[in-house]
Amino acid sequence: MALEDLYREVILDHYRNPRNRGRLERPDASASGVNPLCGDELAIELALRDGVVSDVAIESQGCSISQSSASMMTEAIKGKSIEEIKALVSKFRKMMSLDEGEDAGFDPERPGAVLGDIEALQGVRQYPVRIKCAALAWNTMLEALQETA
Amino acid sequence: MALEDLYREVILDHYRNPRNRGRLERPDASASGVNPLCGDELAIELALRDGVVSDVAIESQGCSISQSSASMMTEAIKGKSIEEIKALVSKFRKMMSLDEGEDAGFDPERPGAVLGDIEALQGVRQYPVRIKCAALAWNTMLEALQETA
Amino acid sequence: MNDLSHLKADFPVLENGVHFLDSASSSQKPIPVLEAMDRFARGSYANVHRGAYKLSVAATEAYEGARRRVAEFVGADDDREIVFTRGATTAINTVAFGWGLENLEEGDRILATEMEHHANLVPWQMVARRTGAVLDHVPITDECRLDMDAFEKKMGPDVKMVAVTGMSNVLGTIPDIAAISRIAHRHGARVLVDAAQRVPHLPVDVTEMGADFVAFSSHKMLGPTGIGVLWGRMEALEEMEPFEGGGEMISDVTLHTATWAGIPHRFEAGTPPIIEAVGLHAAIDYLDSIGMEKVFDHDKALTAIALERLGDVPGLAIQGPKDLEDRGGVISMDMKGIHAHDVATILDEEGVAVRAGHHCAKPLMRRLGVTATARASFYVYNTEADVDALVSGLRRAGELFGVR
Amino acid sequence: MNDLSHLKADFPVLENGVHFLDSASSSQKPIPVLEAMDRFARGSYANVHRGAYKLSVAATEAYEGARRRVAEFVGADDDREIVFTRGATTAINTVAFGWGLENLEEGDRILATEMEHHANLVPWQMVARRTGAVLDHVPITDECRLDMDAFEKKMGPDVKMVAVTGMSNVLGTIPDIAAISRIAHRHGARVLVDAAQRVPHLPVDVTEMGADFVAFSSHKMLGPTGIGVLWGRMEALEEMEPFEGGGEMISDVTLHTATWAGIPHRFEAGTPPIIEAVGLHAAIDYLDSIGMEKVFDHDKALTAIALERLGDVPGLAIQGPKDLEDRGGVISMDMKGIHAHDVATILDEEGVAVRAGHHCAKPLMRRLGVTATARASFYVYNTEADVDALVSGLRRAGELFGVR
Ligand SMILES: Cc1ncc(COP(=O)(O)O)c(C=O)c1O
Ligand SMILES: Cc1ncc(COP(=O)(O)O)c(C=O)c1O
Repeated sequence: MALEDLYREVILDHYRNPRNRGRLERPDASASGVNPLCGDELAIELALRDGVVSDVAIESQGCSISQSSASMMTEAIKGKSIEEIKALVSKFRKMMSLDEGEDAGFDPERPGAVLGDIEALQGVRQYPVRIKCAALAWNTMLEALQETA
Repeated sequence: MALEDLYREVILDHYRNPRNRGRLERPDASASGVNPLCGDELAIELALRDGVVSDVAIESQGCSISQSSASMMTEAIKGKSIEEIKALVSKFRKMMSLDEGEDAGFDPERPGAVLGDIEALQGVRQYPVRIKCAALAWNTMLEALQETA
Repeated sequence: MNDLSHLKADFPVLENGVHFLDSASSSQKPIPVLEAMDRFARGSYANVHRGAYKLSVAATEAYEGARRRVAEFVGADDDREIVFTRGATTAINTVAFGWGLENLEEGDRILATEMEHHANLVPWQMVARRTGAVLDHVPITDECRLDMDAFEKKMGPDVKMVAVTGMSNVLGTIPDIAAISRIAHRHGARVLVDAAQRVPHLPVDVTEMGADFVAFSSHKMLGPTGIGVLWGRMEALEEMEPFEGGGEMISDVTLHTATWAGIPHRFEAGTPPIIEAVGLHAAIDYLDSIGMEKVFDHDKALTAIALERLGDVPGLAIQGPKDLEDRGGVISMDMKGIHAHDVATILDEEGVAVRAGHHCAKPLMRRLGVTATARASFYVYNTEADVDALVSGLRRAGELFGVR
Repeated sequence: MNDLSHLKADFPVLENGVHFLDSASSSQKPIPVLEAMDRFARGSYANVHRGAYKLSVAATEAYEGARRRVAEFVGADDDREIVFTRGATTAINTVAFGWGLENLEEGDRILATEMEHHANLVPWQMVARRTGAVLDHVPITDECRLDMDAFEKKMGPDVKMVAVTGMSNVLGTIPDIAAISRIAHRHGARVLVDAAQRVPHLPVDVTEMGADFVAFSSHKMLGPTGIGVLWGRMEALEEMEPFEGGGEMISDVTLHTATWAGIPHRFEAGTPPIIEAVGLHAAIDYLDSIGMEKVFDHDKALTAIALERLGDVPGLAIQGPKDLEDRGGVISMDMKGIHAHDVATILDEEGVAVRAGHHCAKPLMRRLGVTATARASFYVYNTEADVDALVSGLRRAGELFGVR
């Protein structure tokens, strides 16, 4: 696989200019996670209104994959209900081959149709050790949501 | 090597009828030893008069080699001075290849000329693990003598 | 008897005709195991869990693949319940110190048996001394079986750990672990099985056995030295602190504190036996290709023949059960008027390799009233010819020593 | 540079062209090592120290022969000072628990350094917690050397153990162990050297080094996994209790008590890594046939070339000494704007295997102000071509990420 396929421009962009960095003033939920193998660290804070994620902030350090995945995720979940977010996570996990089952309709002909920019992370699948980097933000976010349940 | 060379009749005789078994009434020196690998155990008591071993007694359990070696040793050291016994030990150790250096004059043509019956133990040299069996009594006896020094 | 004689060709050591009857001490290694290790070392070796590059990913996959294979082989519910150790001894020490120091205190009792190997005795003595717990022992019957009545009587709420052999390396006796576990659990105790002799020879399903910890070694089951296994029920592993500290077992470390990685990695400090894990994987494949039922049947068939023919050897007494019930292919022998070491030396000269001594079970030896036995043990590569050589060697020993 | 390029053919893994620059994590194994193990396993394998028969005598001789070879290789006065362990990690734990629990108490200090691997940190944290001793740390200078002034100031009569790396696995820094030992001994402290990176790469003479304990692993010095070494000065070993209990380490056992066997066997509970000892023996023969001076010179020559060429790579900073003084062939790199994992992935795609991460030295990482580095390390099979591939791979990474 070409490295350009792994390090797509959109990934590098989110890595260099991560969205929704920092902390919230009054978070309704939070969690932090580490990837012990590579030392990536991530803390997430969520604000919820009427069952919808109204705001999100992330502090983290790690590689381009974990950082960009976190950044894209924040954009994807903002304004979404918990149910919608869970559906999103499920599609993400299928895309990364973390879960089995019928595929979620990813189509090379129509890139971005299912998960938008996040689909740029598909290249990570070829790098089993890096999948954990991509998944860190998502797993930590789920943990934070659990808190609210 | 023929097994008959290892298990000479004299060895079996000392094994079946060990000399100087038991305990002394008033020992001047004693020691006990084990061979942790095979579990052979041996306790020795010595009576000394004017620097000469006047009596010796052994309690032990173990294989034919350790038992017969102990039995023959008791016969060899009785009536001998500590100096003489040390010379004996040194010859024994050379015979068993436990010490290097010029050989002690063992001659297949004149069996028994140097150490008497004890030379029957020469066959043990072919069995490195069994050398420790043969040496147990001698080492323990040296330890007991040390006590008197 | 299942004819396994075709297997012999896989064991080059046996080519020179030695009758190898010391598998209870350590087994020989078949060519497929040696080749698997060699191939791995030549083709895809790297350290594991540090996979920034393909070789390391492949090595990690091989190592974790071995873990999955072991889990499947012993019927573990979850791969994470498999901890790789240096051997059965380290596996038991890991529990004794890792679980024992955390969960035992003055007034508690640890219950072992009279027929334990030193590996399942000395660590508990050490831990008893450190914690103030008391080490107690279930006796064996005169038929060399575990005394189950005595066991039930000795159980009580103060017993926190039952440490029992899965099969005696001296007697061949196979205790009923499922029954022991039921009784122990009823009293709230944890059960550790020293399965060093059991996993190589019997079909083992840890879930059916019902114990909490099971320890065994690769080198007794056709695999390489340098690796062994601790299986632990997840909830039991969770009660355990790491036995060793180091790399790969932490989640975070500062100059003064450390937090542990998940199970099982927190129990695997440092670089693990990677090539050895690949060898163990191959050994399990080899055993499974025979089938563990067949392995056990084969051991038993040889034991039956041996028990019968040994009965005719003058002066020979067998230490251990004299029938085939709940017994494996380990036969301890005592010859009137000949010390076990002499027996072994004579057998060796006749091309028969047996072990002589206390077999790391001195308390059991004292109980049996002997200081040493000569022990023959069977495995897949043994045949009736080995039994015959044993019997005729013993006769020769008797003749040399004039035993009638 | 010594031309060692002819050695490459002994390492089949390298045949497919990979530029393997992760030997600090674990080295590849040359064919003579693999063949020695295979030959032993096929020809004379048996358990050791139980030698009632010829195979076992041969195996014991092979195992004890490996012990003698290791003793000679590191300049030990006495074979008995060599204890075989599972690896450097277990060797250090053996001292931390075996020596530490016996000899440390409240009010005592253990002095480590800021650049220790977790293996020489976490066990001391665990032992400090158990004994009430305090763990303290010698800082490093901004040039990434051990701060010897600070070390002298931190020494005092309450320091009972100095635990120091023989060579940093992150920085390549080689502390002056002889000087450290002199100072420590003047204050009555024992010195343990984590020589996991030192013994494979430098000539080591434990007598000259003057420390009390030296720990290292076989798998980093061309040998197999599953075995390592603890050298201990006899009088230091005598202060130590066994870390593990089991077979082969006792003199006598009753149901309630045990007395220990002699040194070193009391520290080697259970069946040891026998086949692995034979492999380690062969690895030492291999290294000695090159000559350890040459091995070190070769590492240094490649390091010199690398330090020079890496200086031209845009955005690249080196964590560690920038000259060749007291430094081995380990280079930690930090690239502006690219995380170490991305660097490693890109290098891997270019056929260059380096490790990325905290290298089991998180406290050092914090001190350096980084979370991870990409680390290249050299060994006998590396050549200038590997350095070139590294440099061009790093340039490619810079281009991909737009680093200028
Ligand atoms: C400096 C240092 N110490 C200790 C270790 C631990 O060695 P092992 O994992 O072989 O036990 C390593 C290797 O990772 C190391 O580099
Ligand atoms: C019953 C039993 N337990 C434990 C052990 C110890 O196993 P290892 O020496 O492989 O650690 C053995 C083997 O000697 C054994 O027979």
